[in-house]
Amino acid sequence: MTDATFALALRIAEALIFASDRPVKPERLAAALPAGTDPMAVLTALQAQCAGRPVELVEVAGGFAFRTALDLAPAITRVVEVPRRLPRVAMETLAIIAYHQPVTRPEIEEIRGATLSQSTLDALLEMGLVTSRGKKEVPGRPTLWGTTPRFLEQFGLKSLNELPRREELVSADAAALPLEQKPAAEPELPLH
Amino acid sequence: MTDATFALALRIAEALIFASDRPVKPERLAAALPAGTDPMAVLTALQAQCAGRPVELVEVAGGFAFRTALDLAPAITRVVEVPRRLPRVAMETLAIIAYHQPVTRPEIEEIRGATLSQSTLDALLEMGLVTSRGKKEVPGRPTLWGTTPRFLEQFGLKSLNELPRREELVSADAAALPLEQKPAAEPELPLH
Amino acid sequence: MSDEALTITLDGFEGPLDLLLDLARSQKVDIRQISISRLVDQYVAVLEGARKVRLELAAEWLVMAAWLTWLKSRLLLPEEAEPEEDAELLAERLTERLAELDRMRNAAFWMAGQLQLGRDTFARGLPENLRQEDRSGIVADLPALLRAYAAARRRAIAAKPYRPKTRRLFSVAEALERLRAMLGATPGWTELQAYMPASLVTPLERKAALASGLIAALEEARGGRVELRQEIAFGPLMIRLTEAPAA
Repeated sequence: MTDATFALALRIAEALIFASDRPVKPERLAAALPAGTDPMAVLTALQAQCAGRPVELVEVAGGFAFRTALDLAPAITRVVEVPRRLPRVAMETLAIIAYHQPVTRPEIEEIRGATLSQSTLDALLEMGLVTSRGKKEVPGRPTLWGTTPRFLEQFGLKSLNELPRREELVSADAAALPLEQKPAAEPELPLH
Repeated sequence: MTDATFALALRIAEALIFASDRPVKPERLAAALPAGTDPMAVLTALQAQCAGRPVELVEVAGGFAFRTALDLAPAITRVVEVPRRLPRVAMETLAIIAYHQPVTRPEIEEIRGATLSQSTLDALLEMGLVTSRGKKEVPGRPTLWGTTPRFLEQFGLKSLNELPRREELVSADAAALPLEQKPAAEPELPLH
Repeated sequence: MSDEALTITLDGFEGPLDLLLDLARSQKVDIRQISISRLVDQYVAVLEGARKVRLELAAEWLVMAAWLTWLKSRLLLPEEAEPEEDAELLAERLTERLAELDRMRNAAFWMAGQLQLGRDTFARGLPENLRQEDRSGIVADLPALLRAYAAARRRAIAAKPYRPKTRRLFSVAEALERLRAMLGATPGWTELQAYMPASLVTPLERKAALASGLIAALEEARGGRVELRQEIAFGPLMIRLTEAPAA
């Protein structure tokens, strides 16, 4: 591989990922690159090249995408419309869907111990974070819900495996559910 | 204005234009920039900085936006075949020509029980599915139409003999009457 | 649990399990070890407070109140009077449910703490279309072609109004006219059949024509213009012009 070919590959990779509305998988990139170019080598080089720039290359949802640097968010949000934040109920529902997928609405309700309003599910659907995954073969054939690639993008995850393991989610000592560290009704608090 | 402020303004401009869902006007950019920064000066500098890069800053209707460099378009665009569906009239005409060839336009009209527009015939001709097969020796000497090898290829047929017999498609009693009324000069297809 | 704590936890309450989770947490013990009766007492106290707040929540909680009361009664009953599910098991199951809800809440917190798209970082707002459509091909499969043929034929057939096949019948008047026109040309006896039009092909048409011809011939014979003769039954009917009487 000549330097010129690699330089061209870098240009192509940058343009392709920049233009795409979804993260670009290495296989998709490979199809656009000069024959014989290793897409991962190009991606690594591109990532290094973009480091520190206002728009950086990140690995997310099984592919690579450009994202604005974190320090620029305050300036951007002054001009670009920011989607409204998900209410606590929606976040909990989303967490249950993420961890229990594919999961039916009655199952979500069982875990939360409360009915799930249609508006909550609608909001998640509208944001493209969850989607239907067929029907459960039980009486009534309830719809099964699961998360989307957009979900991974929203939370900057490479894959669902990057979610914390369930054992890590136990509040301190499992037997004695202590409350001191974290009031239950405080959604805004970042964990740990 | 310090160099550091201008550098930050450049960073903000790049990230903002990247993230915006529409071209960014200088006035809109100004709202995100450090107070007192001239947005046009920033945009001009950014445009110069991006020149020759795979992604360029261009001025479009309504403001400034990033666009992938034109020379990279062939590499990053994926050509997707979106085959057209033949309109119903064209499909029916083609089927009649296939089954009754060589056949004149008035005969096609009689078989379909509807007039045939020239544009439909033109479309079939243009797609290379039908062709003329001489003139019928009757007053007016109308053109006889038949299918082409391209037709066989398109429908995955080895020969016209592979078409099901037309009696299998239209029940005999229903078909008998109008088919018998067809002009006696109708040549027999080597179909059966 | 203080009254103050109750007031605070009320804000985030959404349902009975939520409440129970918080009650269990404020006890700082496993539900298996806490006094269910104390839990129920507190629960009822919250319920009474909540009734003043949101009616639909109170309704939901009532279900849990009933469940808790039953659970408590189970725990109070002696062990041998427990034929089906034992309360310990139920309490354990409840504990597991509460623990899972707790885990899911922690997951939600973790997610909220992640760098989020559209809040902390931004994606390309104006993605470009990388698809170039090639519309030169056509969708043309054989079944569609066959369907089109059948549809066109059926439609054409259905569009034609039904007309019963017209029978070419030779009327008596026609037969008479034909007989009168032709008789003069042929001298002597001729078979009546010969005067019938040759265009009649089907046996039915021929028979009908013969009948009309016979009636026409009889009519002419009655007027004395022709003579008829038949040698044997069902034999050929012969006809000739009456020889003009010498005047």
